[in-house]
Amino acid sequence: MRLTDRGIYWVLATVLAAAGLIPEFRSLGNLANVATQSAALAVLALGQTFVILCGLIDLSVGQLTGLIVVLVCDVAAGRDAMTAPVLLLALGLGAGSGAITGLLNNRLRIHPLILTFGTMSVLQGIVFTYTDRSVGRAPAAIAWLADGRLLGLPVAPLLVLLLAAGAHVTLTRTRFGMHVHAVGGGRDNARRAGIDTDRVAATVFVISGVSASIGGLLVAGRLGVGYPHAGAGFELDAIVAVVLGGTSLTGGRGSVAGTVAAVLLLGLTNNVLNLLQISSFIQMLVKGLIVIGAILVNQPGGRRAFA
Amino acid sequence: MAFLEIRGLSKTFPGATALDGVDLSAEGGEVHALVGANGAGKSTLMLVLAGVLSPTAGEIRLAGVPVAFSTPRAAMEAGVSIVYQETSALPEMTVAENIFLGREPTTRLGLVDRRRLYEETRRLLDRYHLPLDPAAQVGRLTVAGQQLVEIARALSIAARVLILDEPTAVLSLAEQRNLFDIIAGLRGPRLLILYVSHRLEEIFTIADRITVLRDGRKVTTVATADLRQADLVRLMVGHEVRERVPLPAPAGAPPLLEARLTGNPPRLEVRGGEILGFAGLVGAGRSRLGRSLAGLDPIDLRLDGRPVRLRSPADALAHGIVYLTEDRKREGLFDNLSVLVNATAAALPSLSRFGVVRLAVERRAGAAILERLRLVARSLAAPVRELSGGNQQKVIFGRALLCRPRILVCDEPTRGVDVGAKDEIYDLLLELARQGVAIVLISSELKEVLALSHRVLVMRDGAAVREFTGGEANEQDVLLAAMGSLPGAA
Amino acid sequence: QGVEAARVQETVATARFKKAAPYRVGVAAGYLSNSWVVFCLQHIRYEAARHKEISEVLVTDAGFNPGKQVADIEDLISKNVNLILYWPVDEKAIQPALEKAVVKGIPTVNTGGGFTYSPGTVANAFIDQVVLGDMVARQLFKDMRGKGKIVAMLPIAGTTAAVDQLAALRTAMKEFSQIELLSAEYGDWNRAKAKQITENLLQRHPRIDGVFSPAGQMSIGVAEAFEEAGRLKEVVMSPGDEYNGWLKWVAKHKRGGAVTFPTRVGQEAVRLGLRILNGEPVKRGLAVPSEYISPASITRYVEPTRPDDWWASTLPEEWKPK
Amino acid sequence: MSTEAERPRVRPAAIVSWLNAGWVERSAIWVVLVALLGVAALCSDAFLQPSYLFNMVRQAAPVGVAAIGVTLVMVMGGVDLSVGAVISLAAVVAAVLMDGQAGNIGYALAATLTIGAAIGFANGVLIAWNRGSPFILTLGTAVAVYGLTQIYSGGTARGIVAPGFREFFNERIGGLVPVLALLFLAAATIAALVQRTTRFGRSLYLVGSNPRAARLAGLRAARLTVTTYTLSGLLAALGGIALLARSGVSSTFAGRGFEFDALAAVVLGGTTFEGGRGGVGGTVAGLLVLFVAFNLVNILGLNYNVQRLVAGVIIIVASAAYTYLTSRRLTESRLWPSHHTSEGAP
Ligand SMILES: Nc1ncnc2c1ncn2[C@@H]1O[C@H](COP(=O)(O)OP(=O)(O)OP(=O)(O)O)[C@@H](O)[C@H]1O
Ligand SMILES: Nc1ncnc2c1ncn2[C@@H]1O[C@H](COP(=O)(O)OP(=O)(O)OP(=O)(O)O)[C@@H](O)[C@H]1O
Ligand SMILES: [Mg+2]
Ligand SMILES: [Mg+2]
Repeated sequence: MRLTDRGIYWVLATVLAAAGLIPEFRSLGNLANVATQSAALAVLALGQTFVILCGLIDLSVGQLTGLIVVLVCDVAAGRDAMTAPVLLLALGLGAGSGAITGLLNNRLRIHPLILTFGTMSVLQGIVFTYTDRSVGRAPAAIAWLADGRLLGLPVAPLLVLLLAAGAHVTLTRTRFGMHVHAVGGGRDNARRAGIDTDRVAATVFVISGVSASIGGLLVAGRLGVGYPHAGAGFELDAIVAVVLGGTSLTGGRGSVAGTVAAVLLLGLTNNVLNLLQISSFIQMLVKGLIVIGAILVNQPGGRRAFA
Repeated sequence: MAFLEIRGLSKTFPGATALDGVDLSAEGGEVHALVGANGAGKSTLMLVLAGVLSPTAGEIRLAGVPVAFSTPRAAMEAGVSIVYQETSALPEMTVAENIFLGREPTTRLGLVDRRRLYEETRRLLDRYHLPLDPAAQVGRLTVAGQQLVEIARALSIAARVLILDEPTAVLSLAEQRNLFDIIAGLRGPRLLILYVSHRLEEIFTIADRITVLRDGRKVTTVATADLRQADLVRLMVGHEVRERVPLPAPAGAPPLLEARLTGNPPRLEVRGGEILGFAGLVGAGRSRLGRSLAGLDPIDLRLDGRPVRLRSPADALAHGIVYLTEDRKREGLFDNLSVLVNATAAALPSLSRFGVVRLAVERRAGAAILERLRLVARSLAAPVRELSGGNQQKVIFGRALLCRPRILVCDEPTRGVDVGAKDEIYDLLLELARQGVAIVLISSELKEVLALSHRVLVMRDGAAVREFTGGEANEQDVLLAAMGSLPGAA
Repeated sequence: QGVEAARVQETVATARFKKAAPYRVGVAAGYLSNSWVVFCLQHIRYEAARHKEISEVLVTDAGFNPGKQVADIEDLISKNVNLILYWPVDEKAIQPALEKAVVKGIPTVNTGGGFTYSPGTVANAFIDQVVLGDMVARQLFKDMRGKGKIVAMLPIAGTTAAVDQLAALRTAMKEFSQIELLSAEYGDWNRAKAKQITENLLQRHPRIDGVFSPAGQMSIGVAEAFEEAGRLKEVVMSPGDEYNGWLKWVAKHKRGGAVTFPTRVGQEAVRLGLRILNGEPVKRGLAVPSEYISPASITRYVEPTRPDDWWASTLPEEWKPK
Repeated sequence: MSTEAERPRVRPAAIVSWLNAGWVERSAIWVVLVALLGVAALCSDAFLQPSYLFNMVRQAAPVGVAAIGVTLVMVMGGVDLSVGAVISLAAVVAAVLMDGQAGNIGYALAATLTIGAAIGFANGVLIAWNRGSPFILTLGTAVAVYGLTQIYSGGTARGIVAPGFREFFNERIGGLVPVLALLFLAAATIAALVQRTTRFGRSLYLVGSNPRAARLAGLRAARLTVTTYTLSGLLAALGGIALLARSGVSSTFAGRGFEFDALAAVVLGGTTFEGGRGGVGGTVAGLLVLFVAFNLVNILGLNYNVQRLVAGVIIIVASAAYTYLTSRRLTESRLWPSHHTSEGAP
């Protein structure tokens, strides 16, 4: 890890320190809020970390999240008995959608940006064909997952920690993780080294799909209803978090910890700007400047677009 | 039945036939060399064997069994391992990770066993005396270092066939020798080594038999013992190569270029019309010196006796200093752009007027220089990545010439170039010198340095250790100086 | 007609929200990047300034993201506001967060274009979109003399506005058997998009007699497309709202008119909130009525020297957006 | 004693390249466009009417003009996601400066273009002297510029378009070709020429293809980066003016999402994130593919939701067809997605 790769932690620490000066910020409840609010984005960003590390990109996760939110709430309709079925439904749908994207990626050989731009549009069409307004209700267990507490600690951040740890171990300690890095670092060379690059790519898209499932469950639990626009824009926020976290958009270099730190940074920024009562227009400017500042400090890669 | 039996193998690319019905048979236990001019089809043949390319037609049998590798992995599993001509290591990963990529040792939990990974790498590197740090990031190694990683990787695969595609082109003497030792040690009845090189001395040293390819067809297979080098050259390029005439040194004109050096001599001086050769082992610092002359690193420099500061290669070019890189893949080629655009990339200012490129002038200039270098390409508009390695080298050499240099710094100018074209490049260098260009020649082919240079400067560990003038340089002394054991050397 | 009268008329017990001044008022905006909302917010600020018991107005902007609006409401609660005014991105989605506020004794007032009946919403200061849609539809049908083929241009699919307006149109059509709805399109409150969609509608349908478009901003785009196709004469434009660009169009063409979507609803919301904080009993819904402005009387509303993206309002000059 | 092997075997004529080096690849996206138009014409005869087709070009003009700049940036190996925000800002600023007075038009347009160029310049400077990811950096610029727009305008799109301004741009020459459409096509043609024949254009490809090699070849990448991003900002501002001309003052977010339409068009047109390939011609075709797709599903009268779905499928199929046409270049057996191998490059 190079020094510049740690930029995000410095930025995060600075913002945290500055935030500490605001009295309301220091309450534990507020901190738990920030962590809970950021959970869904964090999960999506974890999935996107795999995809981007592999040198790919997945724009479809936002709408996939939306689809899952709508389906989970509508199918469950608030009934607790439906918890297990909708969990399976969500995970199955996410994995299935990811598998299809992976398959199309390997077969059609379209740039993943265009491919997932297309699947994003298709998924959006499906969501809105299904419903154009909020439907159903999330079962209590899923609401608990998103908003509840376990032994006094908020559940969603715990889940994120668990998933992040899993993702970290997978990426750094398993053969699959190394292959993800390798394929991202140069797919022709990885293939020459005997790696089945197609399989790695497909798996990575499945992981991204599953992360959309979990993210969708968290959003469903938090909103309580199946809001069809629920996932809009998540894909971009996730990509921003991943890249701010030091993962190179060309693939091959990056880390889970950086992604998590970047998600926290984004969540904190929102929270702090709100607490400071800054007008939302100025907030927008400040957020833009923070993103610019963070990427300048962090510098995850070369001078390329996708770096 | 032969150990490896290839029959009627053909490979066509859109617009080019790289292999055209090649037959080849080789035995276990032999080192079988493959030679031929640039673009003859050697690499293509090796890539087919390694499962990277699928053949258009033909059959391959290994130990009598027909094989058709659809992926490199399949070839690896069948015991075919390869060192590619162009390095294929992953720059973001460490040496150890690269060597065992796809075959990482795991613990019982299914996690990668990092300790074993590094231990095994260490053991492998020690066994073959490869000077690499298992934990180093490959992207930070020199080309030579990367090549050693490739070699280590190929060696770590218990192979039935070991393919080496110009392994020595980027290595310098010590590594070359080490590699030959390794090859000698590996020889055994169950291993076939296929060896591609343009360095004929090497081939005569290690190969048992030689197959000559020309234009994608096999010319012949002969036993090394039955052949003289000159015959081989004739077989390859269809004519004989002249001996170089040593040059008269230019009379005591003032130096065109001076630079401060560490060590002895403390200064580098080159006169117009002079060729200054650099010799040294890998990592001796010759390339770094060349790069600073190109404006990539700061250096104390005088041009025509006046101090100048170069802040960028653009500055250097403006002063007439042209640098030909040794790392053609990473900082030489514009992979996806056409041959012509690659050749004229550095000469655009002189080829354009009011910011508009004069396309016809550009095409004429590019075509002229590339023809002179005997470029083999299906068209000037073909992407340069389609060219064989040697032809790519000719393109970037052509690029340097098109800049009309006053001072030409060539780092490994003939890397991967066939004997015929080498000949041409030597002629061109001599001609430039005759026209008054000052030439700095960095090369790991000692013969080349000795044959062309007026003076030879030997470097070791980043410092100059000795300068030989005129006829005083010979292979033995230069080598000893480079390795630091010649009495009188600093 | 309109939303169920019984619920609107229901009396809210406000004793538990009673509090002594000064008050901090929180505004949880679902979005601010829209000129109607900007005017509505100015009305809120203006009204707040007229009450010295209001010490502060805190505004958050969710930027169309319901998740962020939930977070914003939580932030407002943790800042100890005494009253929350809001307009939702999605009303169902923020109910749990609003309920948290209500449980903590913070009254919540829905402000804008829809009535919400739910434990998280203490009261509503609202414009009835169903009534508005109905008014627009009937005026259109009247101008069309009760028959012909129409297209509908609606805002973002799935929003309350789009859903209620379409429902009102369909209901009204039941009484007009000779009106035929050719197509309902969603122009996202976007003038350029409405224009592009209409360009295609014009290709698809050789004859369009009327356009149902309650949002003036989109009506302009629609009308332009008709005009460029040389088919403006054949069509009857429905009333839009008091969007200044549309008012200018009406003034110029002397047709269409407007059914208002009053921005002063923001002011009413503040007053309503103060009554709750005083413990006065209030109705669950305070409807701010829409009015029809005929093309003839449009000149009293249109402000020709103001931008298109502007609203005819009762705001004093110094409180109008700068 | 000259033998066959000795003769150099370069064929210097460019004609050979036309026959040989993949004109199919180069024009693949146009082939796809024509095919799609054919299908569209079967579905609705609107696609056979010149006036409708030119209307479509006019619709595409605001995004299209900006996409030209994005193409140049991406050929150089960068990317510019701030164009949507610049379009929005430009539309607002131009209208405010016009203030309903025809006499202000010239000054308003000049000032708007200057502001666009200044934002591009800032992007360029930040990217040239840092190694931050342009993707994120320009996204950050976009957010900041939206913030500026909001602060400047207070949330309502202030400003009044001058009389004559919109009329001029929407005037149909010969009763057929709108000035706006013509301007877009002219801008694209000029950009295509610049890219093909100038040193600047050539430098974009060289730096995009291999920045390290370009540096060694004496190119000044930092300067080029600044110039190109500035140009992109300028063209985005021009796109904003085009948008204002097309639809009048509408909102402070009028250009929101345009950056992704532009990006999709550019990538569909064969310019990649890796840089060094593609070009403006492909972008125009890619953009038209997108607009034909959206208009087709719309004109078919499909339900809005189904429109999204079908548009997505069309994008994937068009792109797959395009990749199929160009994939003859693929040499390693069954590699990965080729990420487009077309050689729009010189
Ligand atoms: N991907 C490709 N597309 C088109 N033509 C190709 C491609 N790869 C190789 N060729 C052509 O095939 C021929 C053989 O190339 P190959 O690389 O096998 O030569 P080589 O004998 O290894 O030469 P060198 O000594 O220069 O390495 C060359 O003419 C080359 O231009
Ligand atoms: N194989 C290697 N492994 C690790 N570091 C190396 C290696 N080769 C070179 N270096 C580093 O690069 C520095 C300069 O090497 P440089 O490339 O200038 O030497 P060179 O004499 O040109 O060798 P080469 O023959 O490889 O071009 C050395 O001081 C050394 O630190
Ligand atoms: Mg070769
Ligand atoms: Mg060297």
